[in-house]
Amino acid sequence: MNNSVVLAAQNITAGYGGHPAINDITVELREDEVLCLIGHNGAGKSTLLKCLFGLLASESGSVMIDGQDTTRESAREISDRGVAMVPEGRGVFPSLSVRDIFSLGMHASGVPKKEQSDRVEWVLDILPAITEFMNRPAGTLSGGQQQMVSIGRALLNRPRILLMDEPSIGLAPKLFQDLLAPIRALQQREKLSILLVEQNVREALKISDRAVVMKSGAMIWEGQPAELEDNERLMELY
Amino acid sequence: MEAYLLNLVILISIYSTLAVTLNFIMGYAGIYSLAHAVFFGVGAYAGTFMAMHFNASIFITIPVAMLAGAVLSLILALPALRVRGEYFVAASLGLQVLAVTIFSEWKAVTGGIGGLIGIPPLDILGLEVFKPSQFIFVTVGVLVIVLIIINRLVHSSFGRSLRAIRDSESAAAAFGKNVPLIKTISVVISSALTAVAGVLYASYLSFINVESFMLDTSVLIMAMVIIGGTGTQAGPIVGAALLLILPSIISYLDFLPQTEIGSIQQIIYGLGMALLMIYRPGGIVGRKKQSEAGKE
Amino acid sequence: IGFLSFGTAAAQDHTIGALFPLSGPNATYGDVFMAGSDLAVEHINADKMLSGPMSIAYEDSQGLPQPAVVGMTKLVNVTNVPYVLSAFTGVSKAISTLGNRNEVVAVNGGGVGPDLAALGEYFWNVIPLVNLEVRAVMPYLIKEKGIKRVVLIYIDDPFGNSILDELESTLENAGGELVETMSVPTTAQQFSGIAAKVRAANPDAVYIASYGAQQIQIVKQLRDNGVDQQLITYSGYLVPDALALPETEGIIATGQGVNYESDDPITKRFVTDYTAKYNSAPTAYNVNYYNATYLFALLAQALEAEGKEVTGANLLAKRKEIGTFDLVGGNVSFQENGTLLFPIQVKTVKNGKAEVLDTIDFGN
Amino acid sequence: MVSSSTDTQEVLMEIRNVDKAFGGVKAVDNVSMDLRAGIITTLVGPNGAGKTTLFNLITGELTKDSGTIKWLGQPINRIKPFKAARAGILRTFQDLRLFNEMSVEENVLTSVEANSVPAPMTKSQRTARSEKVEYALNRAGLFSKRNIRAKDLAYAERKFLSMARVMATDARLWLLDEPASGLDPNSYEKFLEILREEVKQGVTVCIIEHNLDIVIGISDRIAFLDRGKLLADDEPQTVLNDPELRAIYFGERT
Amino acid sequence: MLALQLMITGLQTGALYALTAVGFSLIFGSTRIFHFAHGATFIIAAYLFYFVNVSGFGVTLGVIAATAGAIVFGLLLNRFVYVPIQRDEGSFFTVFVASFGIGIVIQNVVGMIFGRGYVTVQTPLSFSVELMDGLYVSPLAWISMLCAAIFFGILWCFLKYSNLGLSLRALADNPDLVRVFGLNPRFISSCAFTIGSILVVPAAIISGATTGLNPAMGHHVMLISLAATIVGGIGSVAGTLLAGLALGLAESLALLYVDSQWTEAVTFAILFLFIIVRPSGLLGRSAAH
Ligand SMILES: Nc1ncnc2c1ncn2[C@@H]1O[C@H](COP(=O)(O)OP(=O)(O)OP(=O)(O)O)[C@@H](O)[C@H]1O
Ligand SMILES: Nc1ncnc2c1ncn2[C@@H]1O[C@H](COP(=O)(O)OP(=O)(O)OP(=O)(O)O)[C@@H](O)[C@H]1O
Ligand SMILES: [Mg+2]
Ligand SMILES: [Mg+2]
Repeated sequence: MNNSVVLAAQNITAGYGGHPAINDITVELREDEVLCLIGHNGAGKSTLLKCLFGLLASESGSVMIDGQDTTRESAREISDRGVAMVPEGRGVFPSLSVRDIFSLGMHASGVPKKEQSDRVEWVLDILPAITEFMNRPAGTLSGGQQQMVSIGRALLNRPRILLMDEPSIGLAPKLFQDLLAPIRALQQREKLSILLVEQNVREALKISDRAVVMKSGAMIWEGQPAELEDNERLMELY
Repeated sequence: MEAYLLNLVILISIYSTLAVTLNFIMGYAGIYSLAHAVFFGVGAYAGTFMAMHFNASIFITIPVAMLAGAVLSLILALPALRVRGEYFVAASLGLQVLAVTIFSEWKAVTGGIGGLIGIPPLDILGLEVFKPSQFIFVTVGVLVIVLIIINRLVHSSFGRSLRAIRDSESAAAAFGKNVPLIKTISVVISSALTAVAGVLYASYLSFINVESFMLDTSVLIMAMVIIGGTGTQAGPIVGAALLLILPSIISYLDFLPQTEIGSIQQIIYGLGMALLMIYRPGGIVGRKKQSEAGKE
Repeated sequence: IGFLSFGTAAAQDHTIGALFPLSGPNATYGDVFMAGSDLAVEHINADKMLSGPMSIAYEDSQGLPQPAVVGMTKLVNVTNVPYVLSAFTGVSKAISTLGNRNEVVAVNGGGVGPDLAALGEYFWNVIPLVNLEVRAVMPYLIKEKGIKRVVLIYIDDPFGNSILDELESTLENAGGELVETMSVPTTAQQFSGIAAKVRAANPDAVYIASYGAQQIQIVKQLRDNGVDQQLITYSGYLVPDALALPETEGIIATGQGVNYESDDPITKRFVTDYTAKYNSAPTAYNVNYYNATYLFALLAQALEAEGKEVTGANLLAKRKEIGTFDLVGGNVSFQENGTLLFPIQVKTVKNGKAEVLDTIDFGN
Repeated sequence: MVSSSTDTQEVLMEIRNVDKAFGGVKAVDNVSMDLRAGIITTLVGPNGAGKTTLFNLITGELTKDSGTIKWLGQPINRIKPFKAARAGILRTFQDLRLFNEMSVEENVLTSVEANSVPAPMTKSQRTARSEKVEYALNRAGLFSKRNIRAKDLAYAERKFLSMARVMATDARLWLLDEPASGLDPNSYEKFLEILREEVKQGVTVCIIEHNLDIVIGISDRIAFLDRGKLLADDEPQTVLNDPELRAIYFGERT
Repeated sequence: MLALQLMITGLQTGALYALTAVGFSLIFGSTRIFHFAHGATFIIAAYLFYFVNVSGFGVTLGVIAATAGAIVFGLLLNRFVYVPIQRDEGSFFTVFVASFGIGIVIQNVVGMIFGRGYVTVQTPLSFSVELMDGLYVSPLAWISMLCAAIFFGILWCFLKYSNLGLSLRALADNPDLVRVFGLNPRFISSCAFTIGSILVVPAAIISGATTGLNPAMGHHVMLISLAATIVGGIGSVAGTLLAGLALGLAESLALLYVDSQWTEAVTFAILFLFIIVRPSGLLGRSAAH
């Protein structure tokens, strides 16, 4: 399990309007692993993800992708490096149809036109429920349906690194399980590296190779998911 | 000099009244109206009509003007209830343009572009008020009364309801607010108070014509509110004072060529608007700029 | 400042006010008006007509009623002038109430709207109003050119509306017919639709009553859109911009007749000095504001001679008492309503120049 | 269906044969169910089952195509949202819809004042009102933040504020749309505790929830919706152990 | 015949309205920037063309200068005024006031340089030809309609086949999410400003020849654009196009029944009614909240 590091945050401090939300954080995501990031509300998980994806400028520290410094790069450049992100909340454009959202996503990451329909087919295999509402404006979908579309769109890019911020929010339990299984399979098949932020710890840890716990903007624990399986240990960390 | 200052203060207090009433619907209810000058005009014309044809007593002119403003504002309430944001702005703009045409064409009442001349002075219990040194008490007094009324409203549950509606209409309704009723009442109150300013304005200048109630005036009032600080107490007054004093200050700059002074004044005014919005989007009295660090 | 103006007797400064457009789209008119009034001040002070030096306090009206009222308030309350020069119909109407209420004389030398004749005792005109121009030109055209059916395009403001009234009655009296009237808003600039309606009405001539740039646009677009009938207009049209327009050729316009060749010393001195000072020939507007200013000096001189204070009320009384004055253009007298009578010329444009066809004298 | 202990409670709201379609999608399909006093009914079902839509139909946010809803025995078929609120039916939103520019305290205060035009209040009414507000803020752990703008709150606090708005009122029925989603285990423990307390004091709750820990932890009764149809409305154990429903929704774990 | 004549005149005016309005609609629909200074872009383009033309550099150079001027102005404004304001909470009205201010500045600067009166681009093309008895149409009318057709054709293809249309709509929905998708919102909004500014150029140039230019006319242009945008449905290019034509026709045909000072009122009465009766506009998506 000594895979190379594909994505690393080194001593990152970042925040909003002068108040740091994360402080001197160092995290490494290795090739071909699922890293689960957990922590209480407001611990700074989303903030960290935004820094990694170039959506938020860090005050200090650096972000490395494949050993290259990407601290100053924008989301557009980072996405070109094969990184995709499922954002927190509703990751869809309400007035666009699901089909349009997909084609916009593929356009943004430069998927050739002729490959696009194959890709969509492929994602619909993983998330078959989407088929039903491909042509509806995303704004009229239920909360969970929107979440599915958001995940589907990130997968369409066939990223090497996938950042997912609480994908389970609003998803029915079965659906979430049904989703994790193929993602895990995909990850193992395609050497995908995933950084997964989750509150639904139990389900998330099942597919994780490693876990990190954050508290109040700092990393407080790192280790094997199995160690967190017993609730006491977890409660203690929160 | 003293008379000059008096004159300025009178105009400032009249425009402050306008700005304060606009701020009431704009800052608290989120109803951004570009038709405020219409109600200013309705008040002025209605009050003048009463004064010239029936009786100049403010106990007749002001209530009639307020009534006219209130009734007419129901037309404005119509789109306000149905649409929000830019749609409402456009609707109010439509109303403004329509009103200007009617003000220009309904010559029997408004005198059209030529306007109405010989408007009698304010009659307060038989006392004719037209000297600036007396008039100032009336306009400042009205401003204070309007401020008190609006202040009380804003700090009552009504004011909270307004702000709740502004932030989320559906949530406000889910907590028992009758959204259409509250919006209508706020528009009616604002327009009725605006009409009072119209009466004062007309009798102070003793002349009105449609040019005082056009889109430019609506925008000017809105600029006063935004530049001063939307949703703040003092903002509209500060904004009104600033925008009215600015031209006088510029006209003291002797080195500017006479024929270009108007243009230069306008350029400074326009630039000021833009710069202020860039560096102080919350207005002079409002909150400071808080920038969020972000890439791109 | 205050107590100076209360000084009695002996040497006294005289300040009168002026509300001219100094900025905005009509600022060029302001320059024209000032050229006349400034020259008058020079002459008055050189002649020591008054006990002290005379000067003019200019306020910017932008040619609009509202700024004008603000300026007038300042002149009346702060500068304390007894006499104000005014221009433009809207401006003049707007300030007239303040003038009457505060007993300050306002004198118009630029606006030609007929209702300027009815703005009260304290409002005077040293310019013939446009109803005279209509009354002069229509009978002439009907008689000389056989024009009967006329279409009127007029600006929708007091000026335009008064032309409408005047044209209706004049045509009726002179045996013509007003077949259609079309009003245009002050801001309009698209007239191809109007042109279509003119063609549909098929008149003998089109009378155009608007101002400056809009007026020029109307002429151009009528011609562009196939209207080839005779165009008629009034004194406001014949400015250099309009004369330069090829479409202006053949248009008939009226104007205030000033005989610059007159022998009387006042006219001679005015024409000579004006040409020397500004390096161009004077226009009627220069004359009018020279006259308006000069009139003040004449009245104030008379008052001073009697030891009376120069107030608006006294100036008014004096004007009524004297009645007839020697001004540029000859010996002229005021009508009862405070308006001067002048002869009217009918002109046509040939090769970019105005030529006088006839002069109609309404008799002093 | 097996009759169960919760069947004996008084029925507050009676929903009968309610339908709602959006274009071709039948979002709510002939649903009939009762909301019983003093218990927590949990509404579960896959995404897009029609749960939120059902809430919207109850409060009048959407109009139903057919069917009737009775509240305390009276039909409330064409009720407007603000009237539903005044009748004692309050809700939270899946996307919170806080009054973002207002302070925490004002958010709560506004929700207590159900009148449109300010009415004069006696001193005791005033005190009662501020007590309610204070109570709700304390309960939600927001008292110390009462002067902060709602939009400046952290995620969990925003969720609690949306609860506090409901808690401060006298409403008899709370309709809560995924109030605990995204909360960390600590926070949702706290949330459950609040909910249990309030129910003990007599409010009736209908809650939409996807988190199984919460569903199991609080439900007195579970109603199961799928594709607009009510598939079950029963004791938690009965629903949770139904193999068919598990296959649709719960997955392998219960 | 009068009706037919007015219809042609209306179509000519409508085509120009449509071009300007679609430019505004595109910008507003995607960036939510209430670009009131769109009228100023019009003025800049028109006066640049006029200036190059009277200086004797010919039509082609004039068109190039006008286009370049319009684009540069749009982009600069976006970069130095709108972007900084939007970086803060960027309320709709803050932008509006700033934009209005810039509009005033441009109007007066142009006035100081070129004079405040009307100027006209002299061209024989404005002289009407009698097509049939009593029907006069100037070549400029055909040019206007042709320009509109060509520009909309190009725009239509562009939006449809380049994904730019989708990006613009996405930007309108949620600019932050656009970044998550790996697109650059700044670039998209620059595209919107570029295209929107180009669209006013033909209208500006043709207006210079038909109705003449005045620094203050930007205001009117802007009001009409706004009306057409709303009537057509925010963000709907086809809707705005139709609405622009309809407003031009309405304005012209209204002359059959009323005097011309009512024509503007007719336009805005239509606008007002539309907002109350059908707020989403002719072809717009649902807009009421
Ligand atoms: N846009 C913002 N402006 C100001 N403060 C913010 C903003 N977003 C987050 N914060 C603050 O930063 C801190 C960390 O927030 P973050 O969203 O990263 O937490 P999180 O771990 O993702 O929490 P959650 O589990 O609730 O999603 C919190 O205190 C939060 O209030
Ligand atoms: N305004 C609308 N227009 C069209 N379809 C809609 C609309 N609102 C909801 N729907 C559809 O109705 C169905 C039910 O939606 P609803 O929001 O009630 O689901 P839900 O049970 O709350 O799901 P979730 O758990 O994902 O929030 C879904 O298929 C949804 O796409
Ligand atoms: Mg988060
Ligand atoms: Mg839902």
